[in-house]
Amino acid sequence: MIAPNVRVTNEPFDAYREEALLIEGCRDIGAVVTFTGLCRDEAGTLVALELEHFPGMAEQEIAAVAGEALARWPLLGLTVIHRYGLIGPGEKIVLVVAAARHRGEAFQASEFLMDFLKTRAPFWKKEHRSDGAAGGWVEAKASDDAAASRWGKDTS
Amino acid sequence: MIAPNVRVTNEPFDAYREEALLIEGCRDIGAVVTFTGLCRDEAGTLVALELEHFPGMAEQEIAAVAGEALARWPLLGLTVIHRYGLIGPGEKIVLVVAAARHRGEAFQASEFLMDFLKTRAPFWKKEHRSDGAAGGWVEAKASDDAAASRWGKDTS
Amino acid sequence: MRALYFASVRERVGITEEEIDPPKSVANVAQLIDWLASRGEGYAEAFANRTAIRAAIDKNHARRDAPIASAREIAFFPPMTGG
Amino acid sequence: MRALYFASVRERVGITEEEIDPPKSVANVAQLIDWLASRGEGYAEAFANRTAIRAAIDKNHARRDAPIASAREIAFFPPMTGG
Repeated sequence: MIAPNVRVTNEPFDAYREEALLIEGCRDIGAVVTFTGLCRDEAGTLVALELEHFPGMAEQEIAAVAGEALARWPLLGLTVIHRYGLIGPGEKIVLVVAAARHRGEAFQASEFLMDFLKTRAPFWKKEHRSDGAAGGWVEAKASDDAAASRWGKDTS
Repeated sequence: MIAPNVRVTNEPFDAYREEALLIEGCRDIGAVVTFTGLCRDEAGTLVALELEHFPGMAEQEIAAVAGEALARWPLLGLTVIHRYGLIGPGEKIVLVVAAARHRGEAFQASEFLMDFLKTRAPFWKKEHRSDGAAGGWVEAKASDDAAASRWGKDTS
Repeated sequence: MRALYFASVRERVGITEEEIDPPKSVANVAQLIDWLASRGEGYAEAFANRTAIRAAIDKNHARRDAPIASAREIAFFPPMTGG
Repeated sequence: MRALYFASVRERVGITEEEIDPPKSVANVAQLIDWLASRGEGYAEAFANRTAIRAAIDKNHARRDAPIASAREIAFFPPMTGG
């Protein structure tokens, strides 16, 4: 089984380079699914998102979910990067790249990663509003719990 | 509803540029799913894939599937590129980029696109073998029909 | 009408396209396939496995019972393997 | 043991972390939350909505009935909103 590449960083990441690194040298990859999560401007009301995280636990939880994905699907490459700190509209927050022989495996693994990363990895988003009003913490969504639960047994 | 960007070409494409173009200027995109299909070397036995297509119908069928995806999900961007001609191991054959506010829409639309593109778009793969033996036409897979049928009514 | 052949069908028939003029009794896709299969060895081989043949009339997928009377172009090919 | 607070919990408690020394009767996460909530206004506010509090013992998600006796570090935070 391959080792996943997991990174938690306050720097912007280069999605293209990450994908190229993952594919490079493996001529057996037939499918790559790349998920990118971006900061929306919420119709101009948002000036930035502030991503708080729990150092150490964040990396550990993402690595655990990545390990679970690798146990479920025969992946040939897996990269997960999550940013923290201040992130402006249009900037990338999270990246998942899953490579496999066939597309089904790559699609499922990357969706699985995102569903559990949402509900398990200790990150919290706070909104900074463009009108200067006090921004609030983004509320967790029940739909995210539902998305994670469709994969069967909890991975925790 | 946005217009999809559909291209059938014998040139390599720049997946990164396509994704950047799609995202550019739209601050409402929260999720981008990029699918890349690559030529595998089949454990060193394959020297190239030759992709034959039906000009005109290929573009038309991809556009029809793209239109169906746009009718089903509130996408903010959709790009589909398919190559034809001689393609070596590690080279990219097909690209789907789906952008939306939320990840579920982007994931579903890109999977839907690939499932129907596989069964509807007139492309055929022929293998060129590294041992010089006569390469055969790649057989259609029942699993591809099954993948397409899970989306409910046939889009044809 | 114009007949187009792709991939393994093209290789077996031996040409990429041709003008065909089937008799009036040939009314739909299934009948046209039967008629083409009777035209010689390459055609017989190309259309031997009827279930592995797909057809398109004027660049739209066509079922076996689709009428061909108004078709300008009809294409034959094996199941698609793109993507 | 070390207590860590994140996001809205951190803002309400007013500090990022502290050393705590709960009485022996406080045996699990639920009891520790009750004890913390009794320590003052900020704590009461931070832990008012018990169902919106998650805990981690030594960087692993912990249920309400998880024993805290051997914990070196315990963190409290709202449901995660990353990704």
